[in-house]
Amino acid sequence: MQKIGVFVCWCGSNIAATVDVKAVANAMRSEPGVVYSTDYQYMCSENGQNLIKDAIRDYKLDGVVVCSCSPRMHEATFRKTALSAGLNPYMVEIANIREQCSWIHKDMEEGTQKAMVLARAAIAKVKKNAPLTAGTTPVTKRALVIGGGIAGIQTALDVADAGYEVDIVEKSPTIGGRMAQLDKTFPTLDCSACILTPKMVEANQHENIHLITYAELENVSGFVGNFTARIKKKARYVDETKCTGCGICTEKCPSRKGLNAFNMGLNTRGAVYIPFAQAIPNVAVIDTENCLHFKTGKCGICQKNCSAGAINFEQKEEILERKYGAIIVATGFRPIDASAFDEYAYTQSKDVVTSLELERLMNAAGPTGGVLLRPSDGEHPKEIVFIQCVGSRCSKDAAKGKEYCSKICCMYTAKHAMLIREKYPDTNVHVFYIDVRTPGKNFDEFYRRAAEQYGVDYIKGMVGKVSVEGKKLHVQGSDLISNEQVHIDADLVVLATAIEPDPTARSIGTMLTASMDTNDFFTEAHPKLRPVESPTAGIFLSGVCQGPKDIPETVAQAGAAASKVIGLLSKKELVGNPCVAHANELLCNGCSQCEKVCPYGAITYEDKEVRGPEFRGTKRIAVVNEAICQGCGACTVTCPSTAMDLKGFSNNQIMEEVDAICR
Amino acid sequence: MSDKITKEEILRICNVQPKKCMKCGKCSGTCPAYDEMDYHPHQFVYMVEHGQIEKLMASQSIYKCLSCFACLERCPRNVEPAKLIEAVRLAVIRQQGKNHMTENDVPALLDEELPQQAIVSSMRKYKK
Amino acid sequence: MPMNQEWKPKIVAFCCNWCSYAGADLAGSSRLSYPADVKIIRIPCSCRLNPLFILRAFQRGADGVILCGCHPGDCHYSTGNYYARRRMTALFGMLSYLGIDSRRTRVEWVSAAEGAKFAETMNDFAKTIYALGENVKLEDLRCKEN
Amino acid sequence: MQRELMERIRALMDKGVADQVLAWKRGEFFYDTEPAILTKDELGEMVYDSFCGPNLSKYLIKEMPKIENKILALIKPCDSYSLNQLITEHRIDRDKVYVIGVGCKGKIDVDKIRAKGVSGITGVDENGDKITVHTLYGDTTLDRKDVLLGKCLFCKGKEHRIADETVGESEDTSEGSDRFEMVKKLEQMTPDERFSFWRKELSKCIRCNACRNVCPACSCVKCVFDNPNTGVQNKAAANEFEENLFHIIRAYHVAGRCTDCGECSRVCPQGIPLHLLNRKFISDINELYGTYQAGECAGQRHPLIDYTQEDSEPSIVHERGNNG
Repeated sequence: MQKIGVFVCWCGSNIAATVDVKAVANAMRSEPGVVYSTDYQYMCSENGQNLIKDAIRDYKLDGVVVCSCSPRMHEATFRKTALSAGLNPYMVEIANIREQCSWIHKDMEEGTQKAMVLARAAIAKVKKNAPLTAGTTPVTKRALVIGGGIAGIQTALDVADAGYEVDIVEKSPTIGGRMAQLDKTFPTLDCSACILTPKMVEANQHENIHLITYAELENVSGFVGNFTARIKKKARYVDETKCTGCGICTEKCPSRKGLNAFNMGLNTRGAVYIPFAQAIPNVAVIDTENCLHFKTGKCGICQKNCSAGAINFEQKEEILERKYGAIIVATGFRPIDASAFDEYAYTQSKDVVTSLELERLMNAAGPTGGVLLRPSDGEHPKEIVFIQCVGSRCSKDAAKGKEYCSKICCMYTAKHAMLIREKYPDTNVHVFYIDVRTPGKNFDEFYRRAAEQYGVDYIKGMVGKVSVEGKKLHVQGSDLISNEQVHIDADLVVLATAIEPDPTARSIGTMLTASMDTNDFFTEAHPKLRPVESPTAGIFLSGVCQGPKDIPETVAQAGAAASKVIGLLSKKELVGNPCVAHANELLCNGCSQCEKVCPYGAITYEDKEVRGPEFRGTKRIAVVNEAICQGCGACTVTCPSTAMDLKGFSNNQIMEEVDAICR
Repeated sequence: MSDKITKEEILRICNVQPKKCMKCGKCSGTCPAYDEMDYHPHQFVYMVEHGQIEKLMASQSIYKCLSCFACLERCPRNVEPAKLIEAVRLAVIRQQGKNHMTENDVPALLDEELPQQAIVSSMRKYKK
Repeated sequence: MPMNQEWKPKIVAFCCNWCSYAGADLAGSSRLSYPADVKIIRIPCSCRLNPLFILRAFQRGADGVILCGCHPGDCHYSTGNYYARRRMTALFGMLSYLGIDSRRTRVEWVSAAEGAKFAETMNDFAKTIYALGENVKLEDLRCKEN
Repeated sequence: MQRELMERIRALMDKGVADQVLAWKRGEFFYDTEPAILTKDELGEMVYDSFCGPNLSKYLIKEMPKIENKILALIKPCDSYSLNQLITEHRIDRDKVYVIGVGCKGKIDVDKIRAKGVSGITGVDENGDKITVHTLYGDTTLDRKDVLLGKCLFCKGKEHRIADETVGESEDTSEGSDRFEMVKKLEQMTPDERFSFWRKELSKCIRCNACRNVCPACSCVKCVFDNPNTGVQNKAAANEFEENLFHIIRAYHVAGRCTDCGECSRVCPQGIPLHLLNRKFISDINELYGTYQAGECAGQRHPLIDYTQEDSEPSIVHERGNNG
């Protein structure tokens, strides 16, 4: 007979308020196999853990059931407790009587009864547990950063500084990301490029960092410490090793049809182009859709003018396959498409712009050379209306928009308003807002300065309609404070559009098996305690891919992700999960069905001599590579003879739980 | 008073959840009949939520609403103020008995400034 | 025969560790209630659910069995729920073919972020099972309490 | 044809291709045939006639470890599907088998002859579409198609999906009727009607295990129902639940792999239409995941160990309706 100990936690009043913990502990005492049962206020506290340790020693327990919070919270804690008292950690089972019992039920009797059933199920399971020992795997000392914006760059720099090799994969021809497009940054108003470009250069020159630009992730296999990534490097048609970035080709190119994506399509560029002056790598790229050579087979002016001989129309895309120990997702964001909001006339007038477009219109390196001009006629706007929360904070059942607050809009709008009022004191600036949200160091002070010192007209209320009337934009909104409808004839309307995850994030999430929320933001392993890790081991999150953030937050998260990565890469080896599949060679038919469903290729076959009651001789049997197996159990259900079973979640363990629950 | 119209009744008629409102004022920003109204669309929502039904029933706003549904269309929280108004109006009609307009009354009330939409919606509002 | 005994509905919910079990935890931490008749069994992935477990549950007196896993495309193990989806479709089809009401078995995809969906799902499933009443077609009288 | 076949086997054995053959031999009565491994000396016992219904492919599994050279195997067109499936599952080593595809014009079900009121059967002569049954009480002539085995009415065609050579002519004996007709009929019933249909059928089960033992897909080294460690062991179905359990699990375990060879129903001494369980899985698979025939060729990946991202949800089972 086994000797099981049951430990019922009160979790203060979290459990004890709806579950009679003493009654549960008493009832469990009479369960077969239970030799010790007790309750305690906080089982996870040092005293609580000591209680478990002492009981393991005193009662020579060979199984422990802790009735407490979710195993996702403290299973690891109690396993360690068991280990330190000399009990195999996998002889511990948790009955989740908090999240799945006390917190959802209000009736004491009901909660207590359910807690008892859950406790019995855990006791039934633990009786079928077997001591398990984890295997170990080596760690590839190299990290992959997906995305070369400020988040990716910062993570890469921090990891590289710690002495590990880092590859940055960036889908566009240059690193820099969204921050490179910004003019000034809040709340200090320092120039974005001035603080970003040195970091870009540093990343480029760092001996441990390798930039793979104009490239996309094709496939990722493997697991924490041992990922293999296939990266497709698209053809630039410009030899990166030869191009000096002189820019002559970009000037000579006769095609002027390509929209300049860096300037949010506000102007055009050549078919061969360098995204912006400080691009890294400073190498041209050919856009085949607009290139005359690719369209007609003629032209070739760039090639003729390139003294370095870097233009190569024959260049092919390249597939790189590399091994990594850790992967950092830094895929960033884009503004949502404002054209869905036709009440703001975005598609009807060039003078209705998004904030990121305004950023380019105000940038010295932008299409207007930093002079704020109306896109329609190049005149100075005298009346400017900013509309906040365009597509943010919409309800789930609304026809369009996102449910979340995009977080950065209040501050950048204050910045824009302030900069405009400073540069063009004769221009009136009105900001329609729902709430002005300014939590952050020096943020509220910044916003107040915009209103008080720069005379920005903040109107509490939303714009209902923007209509084009001649050269003017008629803005009709409500002022909730004065309880009046406001009409403004504006020259320029700026929409603070919501931000959304980059569209490539979803497929990357699928490739990495990293979970995402319904908005396609990556989910963190724990919203408070593990904010920079994905629940998928070895995958880390940096920047807006996890949720809306401003620059300082992004940089902080990038550094945090880096330190997690460094922690992982510095390990000699990783202790694996011992809850892996295992084939009983006497029962295995060798039918290969399990191999087909294994997502990791962890199952191979070998001919082996077996001596069992049903079969003696050599037969083909499945062998699981325990280092590769992640313990999903797909194989176990495919196996008709139940030869394949999963340690820690064995057929018998689960069936005992079923029996106990249905008893 | 037993025949007092409650907030719950209004909400049952129109199936609107005023709690979803984040008080952004876009409904009022968008309303073409704003200046005619004593209470404005964003106030309807607030007033219903706070049970000020009688005040609303006595207001002119409920007749000024064109039922153009612009507020409903543009509300980022899908609160549907126009439906609230429709419900309040209905409550008035129910209380007063069948004294609502017939289509024959409409020509006499027509004036040149009247938007066509108002004529169409008046049919919906007053015709049985 | 213990026919006159009061019926205590039993609903077994198999939840994958990564999404749905976490979703159930979120329902808990958000204090979203669902009937206590629902008891959760944690499995690593929806693809770990052997049809034998479902039949076992019915044998032992369960009145409904529900499997919750990550949304298709979001499986922690990439493909587990795709296999689970086919397996459960096939099994449920067979159970229905044998005359067992198909409303007694269900699969729902619940992510770790969908605590509310988890609670809604369980409330709805429990409501369905209450309406269907006691499972008699797949019971094993030896396993009935008396 | 039997003579021709025997000569060919002898010739192959003389050439040293193999020294054994998996064939049929006569059982207790002339209409009983049973699988047998015969050496050259025993070849005289071999029979091949219209009563050679049994699917021989499964019997190769056990021989595999013993074979050093090769074994000859007589495979009818429909049996070739099972053979392919077993090769797919690595249960049979293709290199160790010399497959002689034997011609088949449909096999006769002696029970169907009896069902026509014919008893005391002593022999059968075939003549095209007709058969003459000799009995203790004189001869009776019957239409051949009226006494074919149930599985022959849904013949998979005359083509051997795998063979090193073929001997004899084949004929497609399918009646052109819908294989899933009965499945559909059951699906149309109310759940309670279905339940009582299956209760009536499955309660006849005596757990003789004939279905399992004859099934080419049920070839586990040790069946879960025989294994005391699986928690579902049951040697004799103790009650209704276990009757259901055995047949649900048996059908589930072969789902996707079942070639619809019909052997389970052919051998059931209680006449339970077990193939209707398998056909339900096949019908659902065809409908939801595209038409699939197990064993059509070796190396296929069956639909239940495969997926697409767009697969329908399990709720389809309920949405298809007819749940009462």
